Amino acid sequence: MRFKSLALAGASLLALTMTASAQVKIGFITTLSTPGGYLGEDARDGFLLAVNEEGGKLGGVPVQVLVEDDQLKPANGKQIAEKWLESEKVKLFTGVIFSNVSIATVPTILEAGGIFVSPNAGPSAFSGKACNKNYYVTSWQNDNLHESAGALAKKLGYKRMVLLAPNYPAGKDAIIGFKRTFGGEVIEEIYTSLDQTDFAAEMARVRAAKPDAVFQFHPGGQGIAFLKQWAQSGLKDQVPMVVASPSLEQKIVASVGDAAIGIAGTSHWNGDLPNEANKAFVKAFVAKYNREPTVYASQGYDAAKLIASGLKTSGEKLDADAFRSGMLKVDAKLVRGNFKFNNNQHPIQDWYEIKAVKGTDGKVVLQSGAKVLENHADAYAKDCAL
Amino acid sequence: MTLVLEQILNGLQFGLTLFLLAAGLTLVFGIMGVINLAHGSLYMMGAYAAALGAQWTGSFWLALPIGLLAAFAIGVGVELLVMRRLYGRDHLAQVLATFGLILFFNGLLAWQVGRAPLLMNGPEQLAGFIEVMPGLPYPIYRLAVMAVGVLVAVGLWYLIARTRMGMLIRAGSTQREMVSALGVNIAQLFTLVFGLGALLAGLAGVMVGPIRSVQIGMGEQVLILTFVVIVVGGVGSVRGALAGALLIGLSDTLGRAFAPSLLKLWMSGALADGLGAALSSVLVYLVMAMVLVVRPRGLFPMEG
Amino acid sequence: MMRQRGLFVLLLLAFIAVPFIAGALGNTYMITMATRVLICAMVAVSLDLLVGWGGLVSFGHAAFFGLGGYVVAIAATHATQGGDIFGWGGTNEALIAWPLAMLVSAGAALVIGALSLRTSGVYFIMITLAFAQMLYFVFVALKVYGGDDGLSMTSRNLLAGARITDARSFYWICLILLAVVVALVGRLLNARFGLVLRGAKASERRMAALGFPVYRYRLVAFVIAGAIAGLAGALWANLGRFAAPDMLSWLRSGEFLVMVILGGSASLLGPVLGAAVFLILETQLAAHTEHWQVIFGPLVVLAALYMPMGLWGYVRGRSS
Amino acid sequence: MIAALELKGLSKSFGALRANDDIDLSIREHECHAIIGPNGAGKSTLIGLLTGEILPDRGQVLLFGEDITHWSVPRRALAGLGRSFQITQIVPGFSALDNVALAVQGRSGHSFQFVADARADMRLRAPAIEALEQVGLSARADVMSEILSHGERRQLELAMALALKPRVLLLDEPMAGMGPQESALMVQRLIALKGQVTIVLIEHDMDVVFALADRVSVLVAGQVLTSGTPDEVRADRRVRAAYLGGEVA
Repeated sequence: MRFKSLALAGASLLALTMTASAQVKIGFITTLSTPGGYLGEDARDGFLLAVNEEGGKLGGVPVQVLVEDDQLKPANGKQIAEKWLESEKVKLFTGVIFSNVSIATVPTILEAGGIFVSPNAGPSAFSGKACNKNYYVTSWQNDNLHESAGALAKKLGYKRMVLLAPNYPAGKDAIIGFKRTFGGEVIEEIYTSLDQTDFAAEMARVRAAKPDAVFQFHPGGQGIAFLKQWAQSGLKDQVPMVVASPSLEQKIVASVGDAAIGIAGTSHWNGDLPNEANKAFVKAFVAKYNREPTVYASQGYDAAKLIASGLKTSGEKLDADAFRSGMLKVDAKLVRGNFKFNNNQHPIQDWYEIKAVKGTDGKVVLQSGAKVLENHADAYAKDCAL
Repeated sequence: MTLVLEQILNGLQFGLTLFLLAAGLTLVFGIMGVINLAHGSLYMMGAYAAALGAQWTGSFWLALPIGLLAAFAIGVGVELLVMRRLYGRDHLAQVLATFGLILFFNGLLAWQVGRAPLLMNGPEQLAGFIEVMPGLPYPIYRLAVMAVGVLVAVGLWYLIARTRMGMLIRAGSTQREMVSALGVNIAQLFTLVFGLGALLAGLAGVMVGPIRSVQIGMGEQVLILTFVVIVVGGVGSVRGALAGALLIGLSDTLGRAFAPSLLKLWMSGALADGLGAALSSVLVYLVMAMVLVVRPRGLFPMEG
Repeated sequence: MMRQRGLFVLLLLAFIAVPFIAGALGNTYMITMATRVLICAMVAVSLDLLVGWGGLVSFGHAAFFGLGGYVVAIAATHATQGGDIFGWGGTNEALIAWPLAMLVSAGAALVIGALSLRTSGVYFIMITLAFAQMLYFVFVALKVYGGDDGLSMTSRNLLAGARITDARSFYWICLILLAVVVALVGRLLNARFGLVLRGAKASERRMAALGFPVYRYRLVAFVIAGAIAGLAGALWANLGRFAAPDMLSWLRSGEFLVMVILGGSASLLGPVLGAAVFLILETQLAAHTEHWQVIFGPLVVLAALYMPMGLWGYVRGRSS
Repeated sequence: MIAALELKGLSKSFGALRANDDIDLSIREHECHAIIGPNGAGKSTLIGLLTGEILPDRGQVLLFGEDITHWSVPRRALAGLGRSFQITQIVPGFSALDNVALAVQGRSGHSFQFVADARADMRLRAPAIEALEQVGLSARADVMSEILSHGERRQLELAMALALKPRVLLLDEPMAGMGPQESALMVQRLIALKGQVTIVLIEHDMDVVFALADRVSVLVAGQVLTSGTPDEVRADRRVRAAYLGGEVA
């Protein structure tokens, strides 16, 4: 008990001495442990790269970025937010990767008068009626990922499809999102369980259903296992597959190798997008971290650039309205190119076709193709009163 | 009909993969009486070592011994540093210590190797299919995994029933004093057995590397299902682990394969898909509960 | 016994001091943190009833904690946003929702306990773990109540119609409930029931030979512990105004076990101490390095190897 | 007269081993009936079958004429079947008195009482003190049970069995690990019990057996070789051959 009070008193004393500086503090709550840790790691590194390039500033304002691991536990995200709001007087938050952490954490921040800029999660809970003028999503509304995949499947002319996703809300949302733009016939919806590592049974079902193509949404490790087993089962050469960005991103491709070749994906960003900002970003990222950036790194970087746009107008004071006017102006060159905020402060942007190809060095890399959707917004914006 | 056979084959294959993991865990419990939550971590370390080895050497066949050796070495290290202080202790201390090990190994890999999943390909020679019966092609690699599972089962049976070491192992679990009076170094024997358990975990990790994701936390994902397997089979019994693994593997796979279509006989398609998924995800736990009601100590309880 | 009581009072005074210290420092986060400690301490005390006093190593205690949290969150959701569950429109009143949370958790503990207690030792550990994991996946998949995303409450429960808005009043409520739980568990352990439970830990055969149907006593203990964990879950959901499947995850169960053992099992107040040290250590480490697990893991191992009596063993050892 | 304890055709096998094979035995009320036999004769299995820790493959156990073959251990205990353990089974952390009070509590039926301090309950304490006096341990009533000497623990073991006020008392090697002096004292105490309670005594020490037993049954290879008075058994040539010759000589 005595230890406890001492530790707490110590922590708060530390906090008091640190609040004396004139920087804007940015609270970067992200997932660094658990299997999802690499998403947070890349988002953080992308974000810090942008801060670094400006010499510790964003939009000309000196910033200090506090980073902490939420362990993919909603309560931890909320706890870190409370701690920083209170003892570090942080007003501007970002970094959260997963929707569940976001849903628990964001209300705490907004109620305390803080600002939240999401570099990844865009849950529908906050994109419609519950939108907020201090809540920005710079990546995508969750459904966009799957809508773009549905649009791609339609564009490729598939008529009868089997859809697979884990049996939890994000999986079901994926299937709903896909169907919204696909328009063809869904022969079967197969739900896998969230702890599943072997998909042989589902693949046999797909084989038996004889679809034109399949759409599957399995993020992270499950997606990797799915792609490996898909290639191994021989279905890869028989049934085309369409996926959204979380199931075909740089790390997944790197860890499945040849099994990814031939799969059709979509994304709002890729390393080979020809704009100048992107070329510079990829080069700088590789130079600094000695690895290729992922889509999460690009999102972290873009989030930083957008925050810079807000800080340019708000300055060190960080007045929420001034910040908002700067944010909505989008006075920044984003690596994904075309971007503006919708009325619900979620993106309106382009989605590209993506595919994995054998690079010149024998490694499998992602290559972007034609636009699948242009100036695509989300379906919830109409419910937002902003 | 082919579909049913294929799904049964899938179930057997999944069951044998589970067996690879369960065998080491149940062996260690049966002989030393310790519950090792970090068994999944040894599986992960084996897979990581093999994946890194494959990147380095460019060959699955070289990566295989690297993974096994690493798992064995880590197992021996863990036994010498931690486990041997836990033999006389209650399960509580064992649970706590091995829980700490899980955190450590996950943290260590994130820190030293990185958080992103690793690439690991199967051997070229085992790519492709064999037509196991007309109209049913099956991936060679999966058949190889099954073969390894069968080999491990036979090998363990031989080791325990027919060799001097097996005799010592059997005696070690019941009559420690007598065996040590015979001049056998029990401490060394236990280190070796724990290493063997770790090696089996590592083998499981290496074998599934090419068909699953080699990533942090991969051990915990399978740990609980492994527990279900050995609880159903009878903790400590290798035979039980095999029976439990096949039962769980088959019921899980067949549930996922056929529950939705069976339900469609009574209800609408979308509802059946949803309910079927929900049902098949809890099916293995229901099987476990049913086995426990009938046989609280599993299908093949350990004697004594 | 006297010493135990003296330490109880000391600990209580320390907890009473927290809001005043926090007030003096102008730091309300400290109160939230301390509330978290109180709630986890409550779970740890209930778990210790099984683990330390009953010799039943349950690795699925988080299931009851999570269930309690969900009961409150689901009831509040229906009360504020309409809809019903099993024909019931929900409530935002703590005096109804919290006992209900205890009741539901107790019911789940009755079913899980009835099956798990047919076994013992390592079987029991694995089976409680497996059942908890099953419930975890049920909530992850439960789309109506948010599934993986969790379920938010628009506000805290009303206590007899009154709002509990500020951190301080909620802290007092948690403190009072924890004190009541500790006192009741303390009484229970020295009542006839508790003596049977403790006797069965030492020798199940002896207790059976004395005419005690041990299974029944253990099941009742399991249900009581489940109910207390349910209450703690209800408080946790109120603290964060949020319930999520991670409340039921096996990692949580593991953390609760660590709290019990770190503090000292079979010591009544040890788990309270364990919860405090665990949470502070974890948050401090995580705040200072992203690789906190590499430090925290070995610390847990060392505690398991070299502190069989837990921290409480040292505290009591020094004061005697 | 109804036998206090009657076994009819009781059999139990473990795999191929017939641990108890068709055992018939009748134990009269208030007698002290010793069961002897060489190691591996099936005495432990028989104790298990009597107490209910092991269920038989065939046969019946009757307690005062009532069929208790399928009763659980606690139910048998409440019906009046008390026992002591070969390896002391006491609760550490509890005083000697606490341990015995627990036995009194067991006798009193259900213990689902959650609040009142059981240690302040004279309904439990008084009979417990009585039982401690009976075995000569009352001076050590407040000592923690794990601190007691081995002999004292054996006394405590007996006190716990007695506190249950059993009609039939199963004593599983009550002298195990005792020195000659302690052993003699224990014999004195058991003699004092004779006539008040039916005693089934499993014992290795032949001096003890012949000092205490009214009748003796000899168990060899899972079967009852013979039953009779100590003198009859002593005189039985088969017993000498199978057992006494080997062990006591």
